[in-house]
Amino acid sequence: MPSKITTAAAALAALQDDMTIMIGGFLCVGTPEGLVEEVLRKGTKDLTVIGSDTSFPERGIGKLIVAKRVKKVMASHIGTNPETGRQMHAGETEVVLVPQGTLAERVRAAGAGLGGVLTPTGVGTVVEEGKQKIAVDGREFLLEKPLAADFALIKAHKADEKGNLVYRRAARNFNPLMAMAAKIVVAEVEQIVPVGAIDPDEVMTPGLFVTYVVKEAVHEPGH
Amino acid sequence: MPSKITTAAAALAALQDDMTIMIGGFLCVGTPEGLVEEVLRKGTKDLTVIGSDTSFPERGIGKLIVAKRVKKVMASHIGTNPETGRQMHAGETEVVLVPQGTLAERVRAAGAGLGGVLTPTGVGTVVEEGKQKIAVDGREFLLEKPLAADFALIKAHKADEKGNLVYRRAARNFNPLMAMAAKIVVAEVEQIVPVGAIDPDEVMTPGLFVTYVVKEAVHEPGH
Amino acid sequence: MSRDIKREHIAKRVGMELADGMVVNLGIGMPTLVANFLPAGVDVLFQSENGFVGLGPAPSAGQQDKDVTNAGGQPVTILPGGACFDSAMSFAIIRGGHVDVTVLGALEVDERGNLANWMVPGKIVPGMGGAMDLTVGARKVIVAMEHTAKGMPKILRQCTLPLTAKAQVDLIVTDMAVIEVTKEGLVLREVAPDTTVQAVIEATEATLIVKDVAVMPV
Amino acid sequence: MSRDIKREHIAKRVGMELADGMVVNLGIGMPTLVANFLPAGVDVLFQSENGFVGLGPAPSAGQQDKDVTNAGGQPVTILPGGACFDSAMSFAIIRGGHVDVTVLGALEVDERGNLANWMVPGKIVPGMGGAMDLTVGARKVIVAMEHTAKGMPKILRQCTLPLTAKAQVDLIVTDMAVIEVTKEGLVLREVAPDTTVQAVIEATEATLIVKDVAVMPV
Repeated sequence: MPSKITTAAAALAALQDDMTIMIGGFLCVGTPEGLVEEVLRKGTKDLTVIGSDTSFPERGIGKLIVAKRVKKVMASHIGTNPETGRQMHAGETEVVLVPQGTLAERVRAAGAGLGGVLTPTGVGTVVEEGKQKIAVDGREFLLEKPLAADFALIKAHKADEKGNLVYRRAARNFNPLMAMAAKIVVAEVEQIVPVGAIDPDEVMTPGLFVTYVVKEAVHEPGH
Repeated sequence: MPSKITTAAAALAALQDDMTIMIGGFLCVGTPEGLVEEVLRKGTKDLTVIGSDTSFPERGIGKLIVAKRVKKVMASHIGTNPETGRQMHAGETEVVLVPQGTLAERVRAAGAGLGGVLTPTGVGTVVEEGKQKIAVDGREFLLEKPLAADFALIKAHKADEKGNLVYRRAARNFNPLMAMAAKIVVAEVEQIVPVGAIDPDEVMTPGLFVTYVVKEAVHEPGH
Repeated sequence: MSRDIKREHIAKRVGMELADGMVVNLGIGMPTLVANFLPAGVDVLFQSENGFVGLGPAPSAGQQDKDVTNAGGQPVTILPGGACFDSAMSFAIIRGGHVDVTVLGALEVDERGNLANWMVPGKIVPGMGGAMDLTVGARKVIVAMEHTAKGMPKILRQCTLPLTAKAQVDLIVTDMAVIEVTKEGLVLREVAPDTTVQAVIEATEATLIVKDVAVMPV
Repeated sequence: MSRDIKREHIAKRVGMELADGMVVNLGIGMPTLVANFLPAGVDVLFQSENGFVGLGPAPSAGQQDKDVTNAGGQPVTILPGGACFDSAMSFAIIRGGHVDVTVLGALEVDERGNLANWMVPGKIVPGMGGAMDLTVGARKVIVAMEHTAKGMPKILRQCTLPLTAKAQVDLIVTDMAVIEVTKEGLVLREVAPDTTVQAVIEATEATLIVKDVAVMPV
């Protein structure tokens, strides 16, 4: 099997305007900053971005928002990036707010081949607008549909050459879910180890989900 | 917090006739044999048992079937235990066959507070009988409901005193899912280590799910 | 009474609702203070919805770990016995009823236990984050907030802002009172030592059922 | 031709459908043999639905690991680069379309790609195990079986036994032929060197579309 290790530019070569991309991380903890930089460098625009939040103006998804590359964003929280709110209110960017647990299940459902999940979250709130309500054993649930993407840009602590991934601490968050739900999955990692160096029980995302592995750039002092 | 470590007898003290129990394992790999022995010893009967399969006549769930303790069994496979098939055909035991992936999602749904999941598995087969069919974006799915239990009897490789669990190899299977879906969760483990000896990233089932931890009995030669 | 002391009193009173061994999720802001006021002998497991249990105090200077923050993005620690997981597991824990208590702030709460705490249309729309799941999923939902905002009641007959969740709040703890949400309506359980039942009623738009009111221990 | 050689021919022909880097799940029984007949230079990742990828050959005597078995319960090994997971993840991989090819046995298969391989009412009811998920979820479903059972056709106009899945089979590989399931019906692609198109048609209840038939390479 050919190695999955490549550069950010090569990994994102097929990324085009108008695509849907998922970006891992929670307030930029566990976000692949190098891949986001490459999207910026490429000039890709009119993206639909799916993520936990829109981070801060100068980090992660936040940078794509500020650079006006995002047509639509689906996230559970935009409060830490005032520019997202400004663009939303000005009608420049479409913002779809999704409860965080629902977002996780919708991404997972796409990866797991489910047609959707029934959640009690959001019943009786604006979140239910436009959604099918289904009663199961006397309780009401919202039918939440799968969310898939063209690309998932994720961050892991460690990878082997087959793309097996290990995350660290709270940097795991949405990364393993997004790894299941996109056509092309690019993992930016802090360390690359030989095949066999990660015990099968230690693997958090099996390499079969991962298309490309990119080593995180180490920023030299002064850069 | 009081320690979760106890004996099989104490952990199963609240188990009563007619209860629903989940038992981990796949063809008895990852099955808590000591806990099954304790159910046999107690004499509990008319159980509803949920598991991947009914194992072999002399192992795991198979022993409960042979001892006629099971009123109803929900499993994906009963072929390795001829006694299950015999009792089913004789009308002695109710057998509900569930596709394995659906079984996993139904148990997970109960643990995750979902009202159900939509799966394509079983559409157009006898599995769809009595179930709601829901079309999402033009494709048909079955609405599969959550499966919960009074007790989950699971097996892990390693536990700490807070009940954090680590599984080994293919012995993981249904155990982490069942750990989420029962009122009382009893884990039989091969090793007990001090709190802090399991790295937070290594934990596969957080201790919050686990009610009791029971050390696997070491069978002396000749026993 | 200074605002800081008010907030401390609220946090202390919420702390009394926690029992040994409970799994607890504290919302961002004032609810976070509750961690500093656990009764003696009460050891709880704090869940952080960004992906772990065993949330510990802030690290000392220079000891921050870039991968260990709370759901507000602040550096924290993970205590021995903690466990990390992905967002699906984090919210399975929350939605599945495995969190015993969640403590959340509120913009408004009403007689039926409705909660509004995630947006003010046209003004601030930060998003619901994990609040909708927490409110629906946790076994007990405690609202911890100042009783009024700029002198206006926050405990209303009916919420006017978009809801976070319908009929999920169990207990309201403010600087003035402790109020239980029951099927019959809001029951005034305790009043702070520096105020009166009458003052609480006046500062509350919702109807309060008043009977056997105790003094709020602070 | 002995039964063993027939089975070997089938497995070898199925192996030719596999390409480097594919994720493959082999059903219990004859499909397992496919692992022994991978074309040179083709490295595939075998998935075992009981919870891992990187399924390797049986261990040598005394090297068995009680926790490492295949979905049939036989001792196997996990190759370097393998990964273990729970049943929800295992079937997320399967149902989610992350398995490129599954190879399954069949009792019956029909003109519309329907498959029956999990029960004979009143006789054997082993259960569907993971077969329903595999058939629905894998990108390509290959049925590997002997062309007939006790001289009776297994490739029918319409399955008579309870279905495993509806219209999911892509390719049928038998000791006599390779048949592709298309929207137009079953297309006879290859015939084994020791038989004829006419013999295959006679051993098949379903209608076969015959055009440009090649010799099955075995």
